[in-house]
Amino acid sequence: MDLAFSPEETAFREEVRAFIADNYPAHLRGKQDEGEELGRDDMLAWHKILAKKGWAAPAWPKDYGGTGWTATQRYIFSEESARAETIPPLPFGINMVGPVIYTFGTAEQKAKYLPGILSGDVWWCQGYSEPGAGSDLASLRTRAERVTEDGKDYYIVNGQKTWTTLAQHADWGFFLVRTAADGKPQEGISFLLIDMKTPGITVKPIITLGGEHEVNEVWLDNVKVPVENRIYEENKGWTCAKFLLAHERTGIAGVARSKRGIEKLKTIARAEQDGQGQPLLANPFFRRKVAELETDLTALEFTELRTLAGEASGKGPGPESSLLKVKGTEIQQRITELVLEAAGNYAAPYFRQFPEGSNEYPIGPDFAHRAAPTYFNMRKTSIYGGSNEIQRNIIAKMVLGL
Amino acid sequence: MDLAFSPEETAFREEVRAFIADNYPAHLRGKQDEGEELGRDDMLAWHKILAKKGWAAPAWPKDYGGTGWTATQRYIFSEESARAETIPPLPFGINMVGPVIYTFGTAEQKAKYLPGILSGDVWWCQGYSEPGAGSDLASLRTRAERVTEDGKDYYIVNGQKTWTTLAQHADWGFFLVRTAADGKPQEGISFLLIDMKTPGITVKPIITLGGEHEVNEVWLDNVKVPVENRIYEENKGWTCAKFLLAHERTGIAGVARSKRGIEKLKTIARAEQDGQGQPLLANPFFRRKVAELETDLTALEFTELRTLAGEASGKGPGPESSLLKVKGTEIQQRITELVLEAAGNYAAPYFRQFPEGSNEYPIGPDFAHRAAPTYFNMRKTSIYGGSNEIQRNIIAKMVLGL
Amino acid sequence: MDFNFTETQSMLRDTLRRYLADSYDFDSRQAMLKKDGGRDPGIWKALATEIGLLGAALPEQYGGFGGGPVDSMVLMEEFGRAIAVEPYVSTVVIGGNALVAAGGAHADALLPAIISGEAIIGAGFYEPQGRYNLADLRTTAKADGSGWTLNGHKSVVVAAPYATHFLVTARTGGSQREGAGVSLFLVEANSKGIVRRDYPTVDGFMASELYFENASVGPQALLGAEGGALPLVETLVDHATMAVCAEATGAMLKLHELTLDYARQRKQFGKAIGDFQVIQHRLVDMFMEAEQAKSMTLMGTLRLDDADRSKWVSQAKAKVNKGIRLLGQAAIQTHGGIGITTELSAGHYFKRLSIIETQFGDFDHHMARLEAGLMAEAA
Amino acid sequence: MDFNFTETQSMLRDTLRRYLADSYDFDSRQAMLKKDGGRDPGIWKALATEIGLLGAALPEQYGGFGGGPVDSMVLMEEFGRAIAVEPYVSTVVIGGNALVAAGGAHADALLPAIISGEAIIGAGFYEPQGRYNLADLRTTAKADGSGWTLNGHKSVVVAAPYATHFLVTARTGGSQREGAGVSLFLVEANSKGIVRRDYPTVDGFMASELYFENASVGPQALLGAEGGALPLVETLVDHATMAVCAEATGAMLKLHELTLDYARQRKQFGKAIGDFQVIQHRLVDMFMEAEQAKSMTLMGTLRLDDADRSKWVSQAKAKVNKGIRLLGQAAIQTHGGIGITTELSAGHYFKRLSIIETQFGDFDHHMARLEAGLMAEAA
Repeated sequence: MDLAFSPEETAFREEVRAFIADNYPAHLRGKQDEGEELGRDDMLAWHKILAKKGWAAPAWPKDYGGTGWTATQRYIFSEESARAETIPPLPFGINMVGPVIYTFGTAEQKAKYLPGILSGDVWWCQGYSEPGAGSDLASLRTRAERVTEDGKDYYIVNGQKTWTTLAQHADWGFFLVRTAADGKPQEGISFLLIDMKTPGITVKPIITLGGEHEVNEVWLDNVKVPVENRIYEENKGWTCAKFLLAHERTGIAGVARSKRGIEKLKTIARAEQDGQGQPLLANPFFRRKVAELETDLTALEFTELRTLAGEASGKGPGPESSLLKVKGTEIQQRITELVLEAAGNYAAPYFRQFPEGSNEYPIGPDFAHRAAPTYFNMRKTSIYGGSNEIQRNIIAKMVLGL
Repeated sequence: MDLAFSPEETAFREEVRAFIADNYPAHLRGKQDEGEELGRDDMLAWHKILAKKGWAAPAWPKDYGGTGWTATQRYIFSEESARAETIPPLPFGINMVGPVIYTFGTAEQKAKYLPGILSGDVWWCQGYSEPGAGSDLASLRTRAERVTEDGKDYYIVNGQKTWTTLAQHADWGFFLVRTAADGKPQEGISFLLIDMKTPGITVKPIITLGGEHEVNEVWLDNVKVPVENRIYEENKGWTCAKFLLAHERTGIAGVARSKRGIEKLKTIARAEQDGQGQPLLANPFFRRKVAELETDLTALEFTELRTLAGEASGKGPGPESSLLKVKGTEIQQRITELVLEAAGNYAAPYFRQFPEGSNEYPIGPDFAHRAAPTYFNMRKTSIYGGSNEIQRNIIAKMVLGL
Repeated sequence: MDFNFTETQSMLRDTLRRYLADSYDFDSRQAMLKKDGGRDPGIWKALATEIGLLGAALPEQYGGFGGGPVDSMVLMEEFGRAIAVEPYVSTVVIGGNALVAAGGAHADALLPAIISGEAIIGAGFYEPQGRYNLADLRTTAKADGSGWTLNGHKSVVVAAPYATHFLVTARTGGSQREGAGVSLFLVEANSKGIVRRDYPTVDGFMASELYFENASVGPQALLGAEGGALPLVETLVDHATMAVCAEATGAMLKLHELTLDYARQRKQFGKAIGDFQVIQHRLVDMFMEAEQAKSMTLMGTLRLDDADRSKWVSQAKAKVNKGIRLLGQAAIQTHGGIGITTELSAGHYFKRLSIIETQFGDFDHHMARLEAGLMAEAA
Repeated sequence: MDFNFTETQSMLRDTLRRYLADSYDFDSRQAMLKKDGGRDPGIWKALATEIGLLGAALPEQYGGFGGGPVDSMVLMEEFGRAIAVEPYVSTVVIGGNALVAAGGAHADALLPAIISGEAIIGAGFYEPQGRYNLADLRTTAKADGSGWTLNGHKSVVVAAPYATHFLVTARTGGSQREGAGVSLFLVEANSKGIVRRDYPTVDGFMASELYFENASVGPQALLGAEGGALPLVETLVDHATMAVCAEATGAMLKLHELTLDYARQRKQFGKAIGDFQVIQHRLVDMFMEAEQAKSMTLMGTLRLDDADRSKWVSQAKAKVNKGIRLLGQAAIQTHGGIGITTELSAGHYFKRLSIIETQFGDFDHHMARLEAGLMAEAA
């Protein structure tokens, strides 16, 4: 047992750190520091740079454009990226649909879709949730009927998806649809890739509590999808869905980003006064909350490291990853609570996004105008990706055998 | 709305305070202060004095020997009793079987049993729980078969009861037994009064984690009970049981006793050092725990007062009393946690009871040798009287309609 | 002891509840917030005249009903149930009580105007550097011969964009955070030298940053004794604290009802989510927090005249704040994704409750305040 | 980074687990505690000779296997699973490490005796007035020409009733709570002037109050530099802290298993209580605490040689303590009444875990220690 990095690992860390320092776009850094809203190109810029370097998909197999890194190298890369607050590649391509395609797709499908995912040229979105089916994903009702037109096979898709993150920018989407109505709800589901420009698709914004347009409803009205866009067998899409959910949970602990979040919280708490003549971070009670949060994060970090070590020794990402999701999201939410507390009276002012060219500035200290919206918005983390109640059900059933 | 006591109420408080000061037995006070084990007579002494004064059963109707006090007077009496740390009358007679007898009993039964309960001459115990039936009380299996001998009707009772508090001292017990096996489990239960000297009854001690002998198993082997010892109708004992449980919950908030408990905790925390040169109560974190506990107790107290006001205006003790049970026991347990923390290293030494005439003295500060046993023992409060999970089920069903 | 409401109080509750149910339902409220100025001034006017309840808690000599904090508690609980964005706390609770305490010409002129809905007051007691410390003031007032010249910055003054008057603290002596030297001023909103930056708040109110830039006000602007206003300001804020506790109670009770309804209707895995035991127990925990908030609100309100008032008010706000955190988050979690959108009212209750947590002091502030008393006992 | 156990470590774990399963099952343990002296000395002897594991974490030059804290962690987790009452922490972790640090004649003589099971050490670092502060000492040692004279009172010295030696701190200078002036002494248990009051502890160990009444010890009793022992004592206690964290991890994992088994078997309302969702989620929360305790134990143990060791050790103990509270109470609650009796082993795990909470510092102590570092960052 040894926590220390080997000389090779230390060298790798230096390489990553230098690459980020030399290549991270200055205009992006500026916008992030100012808390400005990021556009489509902003969100893709770093992904594209990483892709050129061959680092866009650390966890993918080398054959498909992955890095071939060890678990420790991936850990180092994620730590350094968080430390420098780089904008990570969007998860929908790299972490979600990509692994499904290289695991379950045909040779043609791999050749067609993987390059665009890797390069960041194609923006993907996820069509899983439905208004009636939240945590009970398998009860989805969007249906796909098979037709033949001009000798070619299609699915005609009708239904409604919701909580579709950033669908307003998406080129393609991966959808779970019902292709058979008999049997258990998990049977009869298929996994379709759909071009978002196909006629019949309407994307409608959902505005969340902080005023953000981040999620959408996606309406599908007689959308015609070629059968070859289906991944894996018809009616076996649940296999892909489960695989994807387990993959999604792995990264969801968010240790490195939460570390960075706590650093920022501490910076805030050093600057803000507690009203008794000392910085908030010197106030015993606020300090204790920060210290407890750091402690919880250490526990999460080492639980993740133990999980990764288990995976390295051959175990796949198992139901234990549900623990990482639950504790990881609790910590992410707790950070936003403490930032909200730090804002004090300045939690209240509502500041709409910086208009282009406006001289308006937010009310109160710089961080404060994002405190409440972020606190509200981050309540989502214990709901999405399988709510934390569902994660506990999974552990009860799969780990504890109840 | 007014929190202030009226002149009459203030006078009553003075009367109660003076009566306790003048009449509480000095030898009892001495034993309590020293933390000595109390014997059977000790536990009854104050009850008997109260009985002579006519104050043994504040909540009983005046016709049966109650006081006729208003809710505020009862509140004052309970506050003053807690303040002076008097040993309350045992609950089994006054709070439990007594109300069942005057509510459901025949005139003969009332005449036979109530005087002994009021005077404190008869020690009662409760035969409810069974090894197989914890919170699921209705699944009890102790059976009573009806026989006729010499022209007289009897029940022959066989089975096992458990968690029977202080049964080692009891003269009489009230038991739930199964008199019919068909139908729902709640049907077919009868409520029997049994003389504990009847042949076939064996009381076996259960030793709890703190080393105490407080609870027992009671084995019933062909115990012959005259049919006239049954309260209410045969097979309708569940009605008495539910009535008793609701009554039991009312007093269970224990506000006045917890107030006294917090006072003692504060006395301890003023005397103990925090290791940094100040009393533990001056340590910000310990102090905050005490302050939060006091705050929680205020919330409980005013919730109880609101409930009592509701009862005074005609509503009986409803399922809302489950809230009082849950929060009351949480506070009682929390007090023991903080006393345990205050003991520090001296939580560990195990000190057996003062032997008669011994010169041995406990290890560490006076309070410390009871800290861990009390912490362990008080875990029972969220289990007995309908576990806190059951109380939440009751609120969900009866109050929220789920 | 007596826990009964007076007939007037019961009537007030019923009248206001009926009015708000008619005129302040969720859709009307959301439409109102989108109007110019972020509110419908007609509502306040109606509360004053049609319903006539702005005087409920104020003395009869000024045209009120002669009620007190319990009356305000009753009204605020109803405002909370409707997440109303009306300026009752700053105008009636703070402004009204300040004027009653001051008496004299100010009171004679302004209290009737408050009761009739014509005067609206914004209270500027907090400053950017001071967090929740009412004595941490950099705003100064200097006697200038013809009155006072004020300089400084007051943060997040609710209702300021449409207020007719501001009630603000300023130092006429002493050093930052010193108890002595704090004075209280009542100034007209359109006084020269007062600059406002107006904005909406995340919970639907309108507020301003107030900048005093050599603002000249007359000698009568000083309310109470020069340099000795802190005890009065603390009293006013304690009254306001109990008022927002009552508002929180109403909002918590309503949010609990909304969540209960949702849990009964929303189906997952073939049954209502309210059939899952974990959800049931969570709804029970929410219920217990709402009930305890109600108890603490009653307790603190009834003890506003006690010598150890500050201990009880701080216990109440601390407990209510903790309850808000638990109940609010549980409500959103139970609603799932839809709870985070602006579509259902649940999210808006959550937003208002979360901001109440910060108003007039957060959990840590109030715990520290009541622990000061505990320490005194310890000494 | 490498998270694999060595082959020796895996073997150690298996061997000890097998031995304890055979010789230390619950009934045997309970019978053992009732014996004279409250233990079975043969077990310790067997661990030393038959199993030969007392030297696992000690250097080869003294007859050990050359392992370190990870080896002790592996063993302590197994001791925890069996709630064994063996004196490994004070003898091997504290005593062994102290002697290795001191080197010289003491080490040459005593380390082999520790490994062979003949020497047993009791560590007296705490005093009645000092809570968890290792520098809060009233015990004094005065040079008396022929050695040292000790006076003072050491509290709750575990294993003292049957120890061959005591390792104790005493002031040779400085004032109460001062860092400088703390010295460390290794004295034979039967030295004149040492008075013991022996007693069992609530969790099944034997311990003593140690009173030094003009106890005269030779000059060689001083271990390390006069007046400069505090850093070493802190190191020893940090090692011991991680050892009891490992013990807690083992006990938590086992108590969770016991509770899970009970929940599967115990029926209420016609089904196993493990079928109720609230019980299921509670068992999941217990699982998460046990797993995190294991992670923190690993983390703290691997960082025992780091410069910021104290921060990580305190994080570990604080988190483990919190986990104990949650898991222990949940285990008893799930067991119901039977959990509070001495009949099932669950209650005994709860007792041991609750006392571990207090050993080498409670939650508040460790949080304060790590916050000191956070403050330094803030300055």
